[in-house]
Amino acid sequence: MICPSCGNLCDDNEVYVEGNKIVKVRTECAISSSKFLNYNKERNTKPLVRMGGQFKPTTLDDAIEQVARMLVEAEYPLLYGWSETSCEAVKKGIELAEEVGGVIDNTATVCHGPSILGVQDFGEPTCSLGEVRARADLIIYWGCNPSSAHTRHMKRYASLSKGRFRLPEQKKVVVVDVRKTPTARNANIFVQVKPNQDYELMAALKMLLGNEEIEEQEVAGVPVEQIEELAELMRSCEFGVLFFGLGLTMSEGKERNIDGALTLVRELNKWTKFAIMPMRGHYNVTGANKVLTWQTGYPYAVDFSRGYPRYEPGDTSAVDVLSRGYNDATLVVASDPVATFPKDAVKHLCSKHLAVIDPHISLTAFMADVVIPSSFIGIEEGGTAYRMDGVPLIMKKVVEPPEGILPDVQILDLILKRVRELKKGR
Amino acid sequence: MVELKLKIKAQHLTPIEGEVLTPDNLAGKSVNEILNLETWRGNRRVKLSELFTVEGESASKPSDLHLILEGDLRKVRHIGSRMSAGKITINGPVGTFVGFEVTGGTIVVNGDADAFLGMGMSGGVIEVNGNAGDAVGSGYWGTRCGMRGGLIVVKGNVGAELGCWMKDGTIRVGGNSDIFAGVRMQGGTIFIAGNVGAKPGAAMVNGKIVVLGNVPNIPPSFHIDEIRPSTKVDGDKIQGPFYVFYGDITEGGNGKLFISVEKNPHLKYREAYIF
Amino acid sequence: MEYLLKNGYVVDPTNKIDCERKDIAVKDGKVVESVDESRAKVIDVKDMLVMPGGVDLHSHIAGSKVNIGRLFRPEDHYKDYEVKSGVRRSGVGHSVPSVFTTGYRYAILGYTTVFEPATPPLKTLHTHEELNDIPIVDKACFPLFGNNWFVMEYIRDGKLEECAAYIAWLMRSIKGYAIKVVDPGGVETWKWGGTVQDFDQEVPRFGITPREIVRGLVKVNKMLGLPHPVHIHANQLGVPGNYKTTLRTMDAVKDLASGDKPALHITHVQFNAYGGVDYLSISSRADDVADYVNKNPHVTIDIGQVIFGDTTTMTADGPFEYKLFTLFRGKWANTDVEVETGAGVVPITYSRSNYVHAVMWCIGLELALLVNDPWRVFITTDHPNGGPFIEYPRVFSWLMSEKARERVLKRLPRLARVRTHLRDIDREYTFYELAISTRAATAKILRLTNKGHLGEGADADIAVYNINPKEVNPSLDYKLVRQAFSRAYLTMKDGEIVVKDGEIVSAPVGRTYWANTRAPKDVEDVVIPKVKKLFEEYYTVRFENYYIPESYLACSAPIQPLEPAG
Amino acid sequence: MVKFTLLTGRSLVQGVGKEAGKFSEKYIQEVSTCQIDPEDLRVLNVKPGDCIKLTTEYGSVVLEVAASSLVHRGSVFVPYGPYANLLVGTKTGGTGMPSFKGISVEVEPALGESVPEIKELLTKTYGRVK
Repeated sequence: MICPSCGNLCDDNEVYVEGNKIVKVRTECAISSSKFLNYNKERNTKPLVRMGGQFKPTTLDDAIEQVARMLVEAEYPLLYGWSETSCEAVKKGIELAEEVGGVIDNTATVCHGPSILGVQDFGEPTCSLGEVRARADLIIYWGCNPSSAHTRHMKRYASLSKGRFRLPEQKKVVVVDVRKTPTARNANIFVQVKPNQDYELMAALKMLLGNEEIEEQEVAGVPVEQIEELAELMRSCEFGVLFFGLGLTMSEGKERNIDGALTLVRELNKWTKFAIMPMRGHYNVTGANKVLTWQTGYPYAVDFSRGYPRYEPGDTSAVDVLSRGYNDATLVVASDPVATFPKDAVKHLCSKHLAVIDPHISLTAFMADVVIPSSFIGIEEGGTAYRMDGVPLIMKKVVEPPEGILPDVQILDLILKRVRELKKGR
Repeated sequence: MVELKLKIKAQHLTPIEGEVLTPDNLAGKSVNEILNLETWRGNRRVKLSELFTVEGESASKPSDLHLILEGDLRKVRHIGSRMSAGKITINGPVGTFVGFEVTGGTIVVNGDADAFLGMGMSGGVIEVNGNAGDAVGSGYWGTRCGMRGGLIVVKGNVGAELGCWMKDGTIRVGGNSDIFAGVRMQGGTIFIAGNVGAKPGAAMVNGKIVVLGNVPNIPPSFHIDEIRPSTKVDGDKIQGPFYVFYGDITEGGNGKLFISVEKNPHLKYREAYIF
Repeated sequence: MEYLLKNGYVVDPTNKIDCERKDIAVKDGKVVESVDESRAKVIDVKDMLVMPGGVDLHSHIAGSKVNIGRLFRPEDHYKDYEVKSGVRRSGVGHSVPSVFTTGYRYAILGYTTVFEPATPPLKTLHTHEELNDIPIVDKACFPLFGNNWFVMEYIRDGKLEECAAYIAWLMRSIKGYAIKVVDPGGVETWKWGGTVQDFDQEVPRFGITPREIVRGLVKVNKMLGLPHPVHIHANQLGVPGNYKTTLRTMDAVKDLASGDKPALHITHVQFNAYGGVDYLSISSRADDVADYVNKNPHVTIDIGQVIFGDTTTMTADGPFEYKLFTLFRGKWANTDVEVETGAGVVPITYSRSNYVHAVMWCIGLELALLVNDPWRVFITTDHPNGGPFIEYPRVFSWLMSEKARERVLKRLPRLARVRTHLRDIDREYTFYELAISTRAATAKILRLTNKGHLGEGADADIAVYNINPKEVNPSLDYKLVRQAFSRAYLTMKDGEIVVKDGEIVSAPVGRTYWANTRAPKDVEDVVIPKVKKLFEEYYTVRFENYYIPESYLACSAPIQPLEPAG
Repeated sequence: MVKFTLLTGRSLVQGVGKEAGKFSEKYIQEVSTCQIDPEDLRVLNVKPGDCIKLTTEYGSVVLEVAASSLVHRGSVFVPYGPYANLLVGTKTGGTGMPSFKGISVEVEPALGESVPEIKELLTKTYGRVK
C-alpha cells in the first residue's frame, strides 16, 4: 500500500480492511498510521455554502454551480494547492485554470519553489533513492529533519538502509542545522550553523575544497578547522549525497542557499561522485510540479490570464499574487493555505471569493464561501503520484468513500464542464 | 518631445498588462487609435479607453514621444516592455517588471517601483525617484544573464538581489540595498550610497560593487586586496578610503568590492591579510 | 468517414510509386482501393506532393529527462508559446516543447508516428503519462537495458534464456517496444564517477564488458523476435576518435545477423563518427562509418543532424553530459536511476563559427549522403540533441540541394571544411529517397506494417505538401522545399483530417505501441520468482508496484513478436 | 523584553496532528506552543506552560512556552501553523517564498494572558470583509 503522506511515498505499508473500514496498519511510521487510521475522523461529508456568515449544507450541484460561476466571473482567479492529490486531478486542474484564464500554483511555492529556481540556473546532479541506498557512504542532511518530517527516510533509503554495495555501518551521516533536531541527535557529526548563514558555510566549504585560504577564524558560527574536516570528509567519500530541506529554502537567501548547495555539489563531482536532493514534503508535490512542467513548460506559478502559460515566480506565485491583491477569487484544492501562508496573504485570500475542495474542514475551508468534500486520494481513490526522487507510483483504492463523496478529479471535471457551459452562454 | 498623457481611471482590482504602453507601440497612432488599443485586465481583453483617459497627442516617431502615465499604477505590470526609444514618465507608484527587456529610451518613475525593475535591460535609462523592489536589473528566469547595458538610478532603497547575474551597464542606488546585492554579477558597476544587506557580490565573477555605507559581512569566498583612497564610477571620482576585496574565488571570479573603511570598523581585522 | 484525395503526385516507395498522379481513397481510417465519390469527401490536392505520414524513430519527446530539460529551461520557452484556441491546448516551444505543442508541431510537419527512444524502466509510467498527453501522433518508448544489473549479470553468467525471460517480462510489464542500449556498461561505471574508455573495458563490480553486453542483447533480441533491432547509442559518444568504437560495435555483432536482416540500429551516428585525438584535431570519419554500413547489411543508422542555434542535449549517457558540462560550465542535470540507467541534460548553442560544431554539422549530412541505400539511413536530429525536430525541413533542403549546403558551408571555419568531406559530395536526395528515409524505411525497421506507405490496408496517415514535385527543382528551389515541408497543406491521421493549411483542426488521441513479448512459459516460471526476490534487494519500490497496467495507456496498441519466442 | 531569532518548522507531533485534523486538540496544542532553551526561560523568568508574547515587525501572538534543549540559545521555535503565520511577513525577495525562518522577534512574558482559541483567532484576524 502506497502511503499518501510525505515525499517518501513508502510503498510497503500493509493496511487491513474490514467491511469498508481500515482496522489495522502495519507501518513503521507514526504519521502514516495516523493518516490511515484518522483520515476519516472529523470528516465533512456535506457540500457547504456560507450564508449570512454561517455554513449551510447544500447539494453537490449547487456547490459546483457556485464554484463554476465564481471562476467564470473572476478576472484573475487563483487555483492553489495540488500537492495532496493525484496527477490525474492536477491535469484536470491545469485544464480548468487554462479555461478560466487563472493562475495555477502548487504548494511548492512555499516549500521547494526556491529549489526549483536554483535548478533553473544550475541544474542538479541527483539520483533515485535506490542509488543512495546502494552506493552512498556519506549522507548529509542540511536544513532538514527526516526524523520528524520523513520518518522512514533513513531506514528505507539512506543511512540505516542495507544497500547492495553498502551496509548501514558503512554510511556516515552529517547533519547541518540551526538547532539540534531529532535527526541531528543520531548523526555521526552535527554542525550547528547560525540562522541565515548557511550560504556563508557553503561558500567556506567551496573555498576549502578549492584549497583556498579563508580570512576568518569561524564562519556561520563554525570554526574553520571543523569546516576543513567536513570538506575533507566530502572530498574523500566514494558516493556522497546532500539532502536539503526548508531550512535552506525558507531562510535568508532562499534560492541563493540552493544556488550555494547546487554549486557545492557540482564542485564535489570534480573529486568524487556526489548527488543532491530536496526533501519534498507533501506526498505528490513532486508530481504536481512534473505535470505542470510537461503540460505548460513551467513547474509552478503558471499564469494563464493571457491564454497561454506564463511564468514569473515572485509575481505569479501564490503568496505574491495574494500580497499584491491581484486575484479576485481563489479555488483551493487539497491544501490549507490559511495554515501555511503569512498573515497578510491570508487576509487577502479571505477577503475575496474562496472555494475549497478538501476531505476535511481545513482552516481554509473554515474561512471559505463554498466547501466541497472530496474523497481521500490514495485510500478511497487511486491515481499516480511521484516520489521525491521522481519515481512514479500508482496509488490504490482500498475503501469506498462516504456516500456521494467524489474524488478531486471528478469534482474538477464537473466544475470544468459547467464552466464551459456558462462561457458558451455568454 | 510630443507629450501624451494617460491617466488611469480608478483603482483596478486585478492586474493590468502594460506592455502596450511604450512609445514604440503608441507612436504614429491617433489618440482614437490609441484609445482603441487592447490590453489585458486580468484575463479580460479591454480597450485602453476603459482603463485610461488620454490627453495630448502622439508623435510620428517613438523617439519624439514622451508618454506620461498618472495615478496608482501598482497593479500595472510590464510597462515599457522592450521599448527602444522615446520617454515614459510614471507619476505615481507602479507595479512589477517596469522596463522589461528595454533596449533604449528613458523611463522615469516618480514614485515607488515594484520588483523586477529593468529585468533583461540592454540599453537606455531607468530612473526611480523613490524605492524599487527586488531583483532590480536581473534577468528572466534561467537565462543566467541580467542587465546587459544601460543605466538604472534608484534614489531610494532597493530590495534583495540587486543586479543579479548583471553583465554590463550601471546601477546607482541612493539609499540602502537588501541582501545579495550584485549576486552572480558578471560585469558592469553597482554603486550603493547607503548600507547593504548580507553577502554583497556573492558568486560574482566580474564587475564592481561600491558601497559607501555599512556591510554586515563579506562572503568568506572573498579575499582582501588593498585599501584605496578612492575609486571611480562611470568616470566620476568617489572618495574613500575603501577596503578592496576580490572574488568570488569559488567561481574563479575577479569581481571587486569597494567597501567604505570608515563605515565598517568591524572589518578592520581583515587588514591583517593585506600584503 | 470517407475521403478521396484527388490529383496529387503520390510518393510511396514501399509500393514503388514515385511521383505518380494518383488518387488516394480513405475509408474508416484506412487506405482503400476506392470509395464512392458521391459519398466521400473529395479533396482536390492537384499537383501537390502526397506522402505517407512521417515516421520518426528517434526523438526525445517524453519522460523524466525530457521533463528535466523543460523544467530547467524557462528561458527556452518564454518567447515561443501557443495560445489556447478551439481544439488546441496552450503550451510552449522551443527545443523542449510542452506535450500538447509537441504533438501539434509534429502533425504540422506531416509526421504521424514518433518514438521516444530512451526510458528508464523504473520511470516509464512517467514516460507513458507524457505520451498519453501528446496528441495526434502514434507513439512508443524504448526501455534502457545496457546498464541493467539483471541483464549484466545474466549475460556475464551466460544465462541468455533467463535474460530473455527477464526482458520479455519487463517489456510487457512496463509496455516498452524495443531494447535500447545507451553507453553499454558506461552508465554503471559513471555511477561511481568513472567512464568507459574502451569497448572491451570491464564494468566495475560486474566483470562484464560493453562488447559482451551488446552481443548478449542482440542474441536476446532475436530470441524474443522483438519488432525492432537492438537500438544502440554507442560508447564514447562525443569523444574525438570515437569512430573506431562505432566500427567495433557494429562489427561485434556481424556474426549474429541472420541473412540481410538488420541486427543492430546505431543511432545519431553523427556523434559517433569523429576522427582526431581532441577537440582541436577533431575531424570527420563519416566516410569510414558509411563505408562499413554500405558493405554490411546487418546495421542501419540514423544521422542525428546538428542545427546551428540553441538547443538542449539530453541522454541516458550521464558521463557524456558531465563532459559537456565541464566544457561549458553552464547548467548541468544528472539523474542516476537505481539498477537500470541514468540521464544527463545540458543546454547547448551550436554556432557556425565554432570549429567543432561546424565539423559536427558536416558529418551528419555526410552520413546521409555517403550511405548509398536510403532504406538503411534515417533522417533525425536526435531531437533535441542535434536540434529541435521543427528544423527537419531545413535538413531536407540541405540533403536535396548541394546549393543549399554550399550556402552554409562557405560560412564555416576553413579548417572545418578541410577536415570533412561534405564539400566533395554532390549527391542530392530525390523526393523518393526523402520519403524512404523519413517514412518507408523507418516504418519498416520498426516493423509497423500499416505505416510508411499508402497501399491498401495501410493506416490513413497521410501528409500532403503544397509543392509540385514535377515542377519544382529542389536543387535550385530548396527554399520552396523548406517552406512546403514546414507546414503541411493537409495531414491525415487514421483517416481524420488533423491539419489543414498548416493549422491544427482536430487533435485525436494517438496509439501507444508496445511489444507484448513472452519467453517460453517454463523459463519464465523459473525466472520471474527469482527476479521478484532480487527485486526487493535491488529496488526501493515493491515488485508489484513496478507493473504498469494497460489501462494506464490512453490508447494501448500491443503488438505480438514475429516468430515464437525461444 | 528580549530579542530572539524566530525559527518556524515541522515537528513530528505537528505532522501526526495534521493528519488527525486541523482542529484536533493534538494539532492545535502543538502549533500554539513555542520552544525555548531552558536557560533563556530563566532569563525571561517564565516556566514551561506559561504564556509568552512574541512580536515581529509583521505581527504578534501569545503562545504557550515549552523548554527544549534542541533549540539553541537566542532562538525560539514555533511549529508551522496558523499561530506562526501571524509572525511572518509576505516579503518574498522575488522568489515567491516568504521568510519563515530566522526572523528577529521580541519575546516577553505574558502571564495572565492566554493562547487565543483557534476559530476565534481566525475570525478575528481574517474576519470576512465581503
